Amino acid sequence: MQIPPTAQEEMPFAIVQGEPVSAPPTDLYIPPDALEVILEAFEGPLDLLLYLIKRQNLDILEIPIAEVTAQYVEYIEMMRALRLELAAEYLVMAAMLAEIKSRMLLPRPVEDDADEEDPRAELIRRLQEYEQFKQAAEDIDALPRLYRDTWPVHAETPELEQPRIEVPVDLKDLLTALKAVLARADMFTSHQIERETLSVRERMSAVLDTLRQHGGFVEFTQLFKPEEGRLGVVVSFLSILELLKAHLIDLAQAESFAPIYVTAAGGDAEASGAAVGANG
Amino acid sequence: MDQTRLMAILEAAITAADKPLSLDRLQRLFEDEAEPPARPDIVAALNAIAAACEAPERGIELKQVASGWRFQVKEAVAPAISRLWEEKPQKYSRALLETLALIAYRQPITRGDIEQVRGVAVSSHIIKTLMERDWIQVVGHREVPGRPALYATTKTFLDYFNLKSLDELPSLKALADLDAIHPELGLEEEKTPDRQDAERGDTGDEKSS
Amino acid sequence: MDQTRLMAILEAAITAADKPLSLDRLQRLFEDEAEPPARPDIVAALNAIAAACEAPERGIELKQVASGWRFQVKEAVAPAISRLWEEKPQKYSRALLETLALIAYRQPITRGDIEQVRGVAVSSHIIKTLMERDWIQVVGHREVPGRPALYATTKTFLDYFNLKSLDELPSLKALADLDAIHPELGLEEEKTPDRQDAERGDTGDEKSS
Repeated sequence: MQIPPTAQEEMPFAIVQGEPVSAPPTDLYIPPDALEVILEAFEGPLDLLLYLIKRQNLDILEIPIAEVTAQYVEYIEMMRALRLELAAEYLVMAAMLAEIKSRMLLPRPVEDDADEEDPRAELIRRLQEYEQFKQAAEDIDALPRLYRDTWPVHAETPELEQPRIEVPVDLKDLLTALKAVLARADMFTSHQIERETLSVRERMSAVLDTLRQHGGFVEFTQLFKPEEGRLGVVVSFLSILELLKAHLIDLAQAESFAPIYVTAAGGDAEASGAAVGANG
Repeated sequence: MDQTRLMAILEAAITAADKPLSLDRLQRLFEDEAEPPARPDIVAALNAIAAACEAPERGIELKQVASGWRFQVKEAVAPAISRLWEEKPQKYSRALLETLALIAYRQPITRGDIEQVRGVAVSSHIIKTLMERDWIQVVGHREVPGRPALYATTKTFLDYFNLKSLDELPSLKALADLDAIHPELGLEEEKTPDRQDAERGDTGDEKSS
Repeated sequence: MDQTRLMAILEAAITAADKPLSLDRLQRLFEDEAEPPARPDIVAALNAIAAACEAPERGIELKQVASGWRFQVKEAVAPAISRLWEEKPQKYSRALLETLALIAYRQPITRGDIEQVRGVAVSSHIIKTLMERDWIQVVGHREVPGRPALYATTKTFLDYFNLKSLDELPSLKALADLDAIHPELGLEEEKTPDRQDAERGDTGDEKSS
């Protein structure tokens, strides 16, 4: 598509068979090929009108309505003769021009002068406004633009340890969550939880953790810390019993009075179980 | 923190980020510092970096656009490196550019308003393209029958066209004063440029200091 | 072409490209020049750029990697800008908190146990998050088909919640009384999300102080 002239006639507005056409012949004979090119280049009736006016080096403010109308209509007629797709707006503009022309011919009563607008006024206003934005579009197109006139730049970052996102959690949130989930499930009743003191649960985890750290194999007595006192020992013992009951650990003893070993249940303890030689 | 290190961190952050970084965002980089730099320190460091880029052996410049600061290729060097990319930069049709211009200068604006000025229908394709590029957005609806969408430009649009704010758009060509030349025309209607100025005054809130 | 302009073009090309640029590729940038720079000139210019980046106020460096030259953030500055990619802490989902609560109160517990109580599947993401946070750990496996992991809370968990031991976790009875004691806390489950939103809003910004 050819870009129509931006300001005056200097630029060719069409290339016809390789020849630049800088202005249509004044007799309005335009080769059909050229006309098609021209029409494709117009953005609408205002654009075409603007072109017709500029072509004659005229100011928008001094539109010779009769002449411009005649030219405009000729273009339209040719377009129709060539059966070019013609937007309805072009016909509306033709009608508007014809109306302005007829109003211009009517004598204006002197006393009404103040109220009666020049019939061209509305057209001039629209042409000016259109011209303004036609120019603005060109200005925007001329702005330095990304990926045409400039590019954003980028540098790589060495592998970084991503800082862990520490989401704050309040203990109340935790309780609320627990309350909610318990409300949905009656698997846990509160008396059960209260009977199972948390310290036993905690110690169960601790025993399993100790086992894990020792390769799933630890001597029974190592799980007790005398410095914790009687209560501590009881809690540890209860937790070991609980774990046994849940089949989470096994106890092993090679012979009577030999040391008792605690092993993680199943696979983890296979090697250690073999070392002990027997399974209790 | 001394300016030397501040400059190094800012340069690294802005080049490593994949979007322009706002001053707020930059300031947040230093939240955990014992002595975080004050905003004016950051601005001073940015200016120092920008000044250093002006040296002729530098090929990039530090630029403030609508959504923040970014490094970009200097225009003087752009032609020399454009062959890095196989594809030619996209050309936009006049219809698209005129539609975009009307939205940029007259926002918020309906499709009907645009059609009135351009004198032709605005194709849905153009609006779709502009939306997909994230250059325009719907900011509301005019409360008239049909509730047509009101379009406005986005920060992405400003970023893309190297602008800090709508203020930086080229000024509209002044309309000839019809009354002065042809008083008999009686064109007392309000003048477009004034209205533009007033409207754009609202949006141009990100002036650089 | 003088070295000054050569440096500018090289800097622009390497920063604007999305991949490292090889010397061949860089040389091809100058194919159309009347006097294209020789390969040693390009290498010299690259070295000059690399040397300029060594200044302490620069945050990026020119680096030669296998496939060519690229700019990258200096190691010394990288930790300072790592926050760029840090997402704002999202609040934990109710599913995560419920999972954590069940692990705390019923440890050691398998994922299946948790799912049975909660009535829905526990996503791997939740377990992963809790493990990464070092609040839970695997303390063993239950000897049933599949050998599911047994989860328990950690010391880190106790520390975070200011507990000396799990004993100090409020009993479920206290939990039941929570509403009675603090009705204003609005601990009814329906209201939970709102409350968390409000709290998170505050905590998210507290870091800066």
